[in-house]
Amino acid sequence: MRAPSVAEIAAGDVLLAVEGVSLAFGGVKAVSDVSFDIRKGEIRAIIGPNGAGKTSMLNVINGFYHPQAGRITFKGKTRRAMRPHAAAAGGIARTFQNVALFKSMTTLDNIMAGRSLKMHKSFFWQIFRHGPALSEEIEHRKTAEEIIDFLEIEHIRRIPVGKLPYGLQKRVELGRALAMEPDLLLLDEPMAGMNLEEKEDMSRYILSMNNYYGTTIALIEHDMGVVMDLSDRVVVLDYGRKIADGTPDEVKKNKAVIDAYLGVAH
Amino acid sequence: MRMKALIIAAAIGTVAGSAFVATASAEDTIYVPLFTYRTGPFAVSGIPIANGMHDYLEMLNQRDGGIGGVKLAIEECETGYDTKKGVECYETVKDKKPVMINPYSTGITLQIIPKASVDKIPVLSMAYGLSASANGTYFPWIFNAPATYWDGASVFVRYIAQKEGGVDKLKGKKIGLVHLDAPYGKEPIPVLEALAKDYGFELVLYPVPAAEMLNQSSLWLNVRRDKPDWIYMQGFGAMNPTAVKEAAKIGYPMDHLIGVWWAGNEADGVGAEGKGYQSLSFTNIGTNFPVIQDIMKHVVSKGKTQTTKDEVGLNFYNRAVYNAILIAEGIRNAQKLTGKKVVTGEDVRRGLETINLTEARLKEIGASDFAPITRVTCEDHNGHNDAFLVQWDGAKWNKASENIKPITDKVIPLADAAAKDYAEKNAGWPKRTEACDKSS
Amino acid sequence: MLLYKIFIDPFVQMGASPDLFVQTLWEGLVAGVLYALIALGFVLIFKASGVFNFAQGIMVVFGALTLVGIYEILVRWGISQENVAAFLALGLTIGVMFLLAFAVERIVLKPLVNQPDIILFMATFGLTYFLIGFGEYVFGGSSKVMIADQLYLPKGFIDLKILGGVVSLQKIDIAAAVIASIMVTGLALFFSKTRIGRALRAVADSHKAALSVGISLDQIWVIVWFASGLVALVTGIMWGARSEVSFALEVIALRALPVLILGGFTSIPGAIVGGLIIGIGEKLGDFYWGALLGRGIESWLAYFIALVFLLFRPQGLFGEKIIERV
Amino acid sequence: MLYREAGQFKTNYASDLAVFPILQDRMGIAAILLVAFVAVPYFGNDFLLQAIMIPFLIFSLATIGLNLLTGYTGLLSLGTGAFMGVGAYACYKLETLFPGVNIIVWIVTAGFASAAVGVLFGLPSLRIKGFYLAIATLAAQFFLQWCFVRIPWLFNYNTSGAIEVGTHTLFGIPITGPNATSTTRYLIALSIVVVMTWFASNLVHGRIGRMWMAVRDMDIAAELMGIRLLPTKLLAFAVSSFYCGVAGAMLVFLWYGGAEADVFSINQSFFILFMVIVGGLGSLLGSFLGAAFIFILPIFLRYVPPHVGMSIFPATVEHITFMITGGLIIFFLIVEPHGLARLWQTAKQKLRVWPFPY
Repeated sequence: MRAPSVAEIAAGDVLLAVEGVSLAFGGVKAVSDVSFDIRKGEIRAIIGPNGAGKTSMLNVINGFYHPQAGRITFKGKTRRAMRPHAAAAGGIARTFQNVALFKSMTTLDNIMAGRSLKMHKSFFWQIFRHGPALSEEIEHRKTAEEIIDFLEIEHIRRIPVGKLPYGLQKRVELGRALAMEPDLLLLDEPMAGMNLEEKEDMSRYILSMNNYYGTTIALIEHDMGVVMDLSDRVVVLDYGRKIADGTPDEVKKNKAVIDAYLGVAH
Repeated sequence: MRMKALIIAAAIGTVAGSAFVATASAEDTIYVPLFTYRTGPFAVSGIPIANGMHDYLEMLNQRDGGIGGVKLAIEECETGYDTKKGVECYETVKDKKPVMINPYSTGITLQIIPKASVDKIPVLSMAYGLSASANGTYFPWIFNAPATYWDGASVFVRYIAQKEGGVDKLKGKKIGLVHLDAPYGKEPIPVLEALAKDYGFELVLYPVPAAEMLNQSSLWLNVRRDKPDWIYMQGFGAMNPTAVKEAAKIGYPMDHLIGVWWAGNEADGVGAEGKGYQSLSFTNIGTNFPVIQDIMKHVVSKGKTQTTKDEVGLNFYNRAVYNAILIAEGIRNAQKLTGKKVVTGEDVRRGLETINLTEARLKEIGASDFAPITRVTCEDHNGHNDAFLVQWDGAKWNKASENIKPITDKVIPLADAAAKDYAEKNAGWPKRTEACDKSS
Repeated sequence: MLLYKIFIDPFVQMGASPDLFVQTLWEGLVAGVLYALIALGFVLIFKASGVFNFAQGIMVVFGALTLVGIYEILVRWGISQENVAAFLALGLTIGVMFLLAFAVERIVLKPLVNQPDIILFMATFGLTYFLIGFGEYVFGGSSKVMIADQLYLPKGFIDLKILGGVVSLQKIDIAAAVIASIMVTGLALFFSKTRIGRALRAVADSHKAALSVGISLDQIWVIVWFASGLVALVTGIMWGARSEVSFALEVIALRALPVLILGGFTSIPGAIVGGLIIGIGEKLGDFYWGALLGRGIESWLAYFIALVFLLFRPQGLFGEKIIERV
Repeated sequence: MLYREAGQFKTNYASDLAVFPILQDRMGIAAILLVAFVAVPYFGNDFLLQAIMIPFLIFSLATIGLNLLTGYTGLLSLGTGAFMGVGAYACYKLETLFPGVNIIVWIVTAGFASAAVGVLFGLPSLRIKGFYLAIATLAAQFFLQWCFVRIPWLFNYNTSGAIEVGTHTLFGIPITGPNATSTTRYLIALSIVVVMTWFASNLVHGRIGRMWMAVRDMDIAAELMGIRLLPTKLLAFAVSSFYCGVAGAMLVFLWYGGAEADVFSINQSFFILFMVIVGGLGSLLGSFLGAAFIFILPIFLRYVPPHVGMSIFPATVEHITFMITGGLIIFFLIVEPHGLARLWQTAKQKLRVWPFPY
């Protein structure tokens, strides 16, 4: 499968749409009246200065926060708010700004944990670890090993991820999200704190995922170069409001965006 | 650092591991283990008890060279009043051929009762343990002389009947039972319920959860509201002084609060506040008895014990001395019955079954007017003896009543029924096969 | 009928004998003050070092035991003036509590710094074990009578003839309430007005911030452990005077845990208010509703009050609302 | 040089998935099982079996139970003693209501009663976390203990208020009660513990174990990955309580032979928690090591002084035992906060590369 072209995306199916979403904590407004959509097969970037409400937006999409207003339509189904389990079961996977791995578990176990939703053999078989439970385990282990191969992390398979350097942790986290075989992958600053070489690796993985698995990706990133290279469309948030939406080139030229980034008073 | 720790741990393990090679006890002694609790939350009761038992037996060793010329090997095993450690103690002493076990905890006694007949070791739970085990037909290996908790409760009822001017005066009275909310504390309930039905008094229960022993204020507010005419207290350890203090606080007439014999520690009187509080007893207080004088002379003043001089003669100390007299008497009888010097647990079971502490016999051992006349038979392992009251005068206990008989025509049938019930509920409870000896 | 017993009868009783109701309230209040004191010891340490100090209960026993033990030794050495001996013993006990705080910081906390909470929690279990053995070894296992008279603590009671009956207030309880409030005020002033106190609050927020105030973490820990040792000592004296000084007191300290749930682990006012709610709640509950359940419900009532409360406010009475972030 | 894994290659996933992939480890386990099933009962005396091995096995099982909850799922519980009690009383009731069924069946079935109660008291875990949850479990502890004393139906209205174990047989051999030899009871306990440890090992190495650990390490991430928190936590409560319940039933039926409610007090809960933490959170091996350390060490300490010829007063020994146990808990936490199991791992790692330092 190949990633669709810009034209194809523009004409393509909407995978997820948020409409008029507002979210506040106490009196603090994190997101106000934001609408945008994510189309099947695209790489969608969400950018904006610190505190713009980007992460909150992702949290709304996968149901961790419940917005006070707005609607979310995912795979044709419209909801007031997503629920974490429904989001995960529907195929939304996610990585986190400050790596949220299961630190004391090994790389392999982290990735296998990502397949929990796809494993169904009952408790009864689990306690024996034979028959169906074992063959299920082996089957999913194969998938996990494919992901490990893809991300080139064979050497750290058995190491508790808490002991890994940051860059590798980010990669394992990506692997864990990938293990869910998501339809929509949310990446929260996948390249934060990485050096150039690591960033290039990560960009390569993201593009390959999009190309070979056809995964739709929404990512938050501060590195503008990366964003402009990778993404098909960009939405820009500032102080919880949407200030621009379009292709990288369109956004780059947008006055409001330039102001927001340069800190010009409104 | 880590390796060092491993090495240290390994070293400790090796030293300790070698400790498991059993040390055989010498053949020419009689091994008497004493389960004691000088530690833990109940140590306040446990220390004088441990001292009293130890000192009398030690006195026999010092004065007479043991019993029948055989030295007693006295060994304490610390239970901390904890059933777990009690079971461990039992297993530790079992292989050393003890002539009897004194568990000194109702919880531990309950664990050991079924084992006694299998391991052929008699159990002497002096005035504690399972009331039903007074029945020698069902429990040939268990002894709980001189009285059961049921006897105690019935003595209490008889005493208040005296004070009120007759049994018929109890009708319509309200009688409270303040008890530890545990099997020990609940022991007197069945007999008091039966007596309440017969005599027409109302029984009100005031349970004290074990964790709330020091926190009884709402319970005593209940007492203040209910205004029971008399209160019987089946308490233990820190529960008693707290209860006495709270009773004083609500202005309850102290001489109407009467504790079981284990609620008669000196600490339970709590100084001046507890003045008037009474407790049951069957042994006398003070040092003015030949047997206590002998202990002073041969043991305490020679420093062969942990006991200090002013601890001798206290209520629990003297009661423990009586306990030790029963131990010695059992061994002595066993020697007489078998003609052997070094007796076994099986012999001592027979010895205990023929205990007959008459007035004359008590005089011989210097315990006249100190300990109750006690007679154990094959059928009756208890004696259902008299008890009397001691009263706290603000500093010490004083004898406060004549001997009072328990209401045996109520207690004994109840005990027999309970024994039968116990045997039936425990599938495969062995029938008595042990022969019966004539008492000497 | 049952509904009547649950919803009507207790209130009828309250109205019928208001003196008993007031008395029950008072008993609850006094118990609550003492619970609050124990909880305060927990809070001090938790606030400053994040350690859930399970040894707080045994510190109560240990403090009281040390006081009486030292007093007995002093008397044996021939200090005939009982009051002198008692206050000398009090001074020495405070010294012992300081040494204990110092030793705990050096031997237990320092090597375990930055370990997960549960490890530190466990270490205080070790401390509990050690103090039980040590206390019994040095002072013997038998219970002791608190030297209340020698410390000039009042005894006897005041009978208030009000509400058509008698409400009896023990002077020692009044003293406990007064001393407890003095201590709480003192601690509050200490934390808000002094430099060390401010540093301590800074530690609660961030360890680095405390360093910038110029006070080392070690010192702070010694100070809070010492402070909660003092609180423990006072609690031990008060409760010891009400019943007796023995290791059975340790169990009472567990009652501070539901208080902590109610008040939050880091809030001093929370500990006080929580203590009073638990104290009064359980006394009223046991007195008016206990008979319905066969009595003795005091052992778990407090935990249930706290549990129910927690379901509605998981962060405690005074805790801040937790916003989870990822 | 003996402990080498070089040359052991796995050719399929099944063998790589084995719990003990290294040959020497498998041999070690086989040797331990051989010693436990053959040598210990053959050479051990009553004291070793009755006072050390049987309780050690029972406490190990309870420790595994609590470890599944606290170590693997990260939910701190102080109600272990009460959950053990539920198992014990359930077993007692089942045994007296249906005396015809073999007692081993009831010992295991009693776990289900405990599991049900565990789930009930696990419900608050959705909203309550950390130490708050620990204190909430104290409510279970005190409430259940109160029930054991206050509901006479539970102890069949025995006047003693305690539960007593009669004689039960398996193939005509007594396995409970006073007539059962300690060897028989030991072998029964050992069999149950071995099987249940194997089950536990299977669970924690599979999907369910990963879900538990995921919830423990980062519950938010787990939730966003589609792991439902409440069912996962409740499952942990259920399985954990099941293990504790079986351990409690074994405690009464295979060790004590009778019990009063006090046996299942808060101290029992703390005791098991010590074992979990000293042994190592999230380690089955650690559960055994912790149980050995906390239960057997004081017994060792008590028997050392008389053995080396010191005559110390038993009460003093007890005091010193307390101090040493407390001191060692702190010492081990400082040396290795992850427990004895990690210490063992470290030693094994050293052995693997021996004689070279790395």
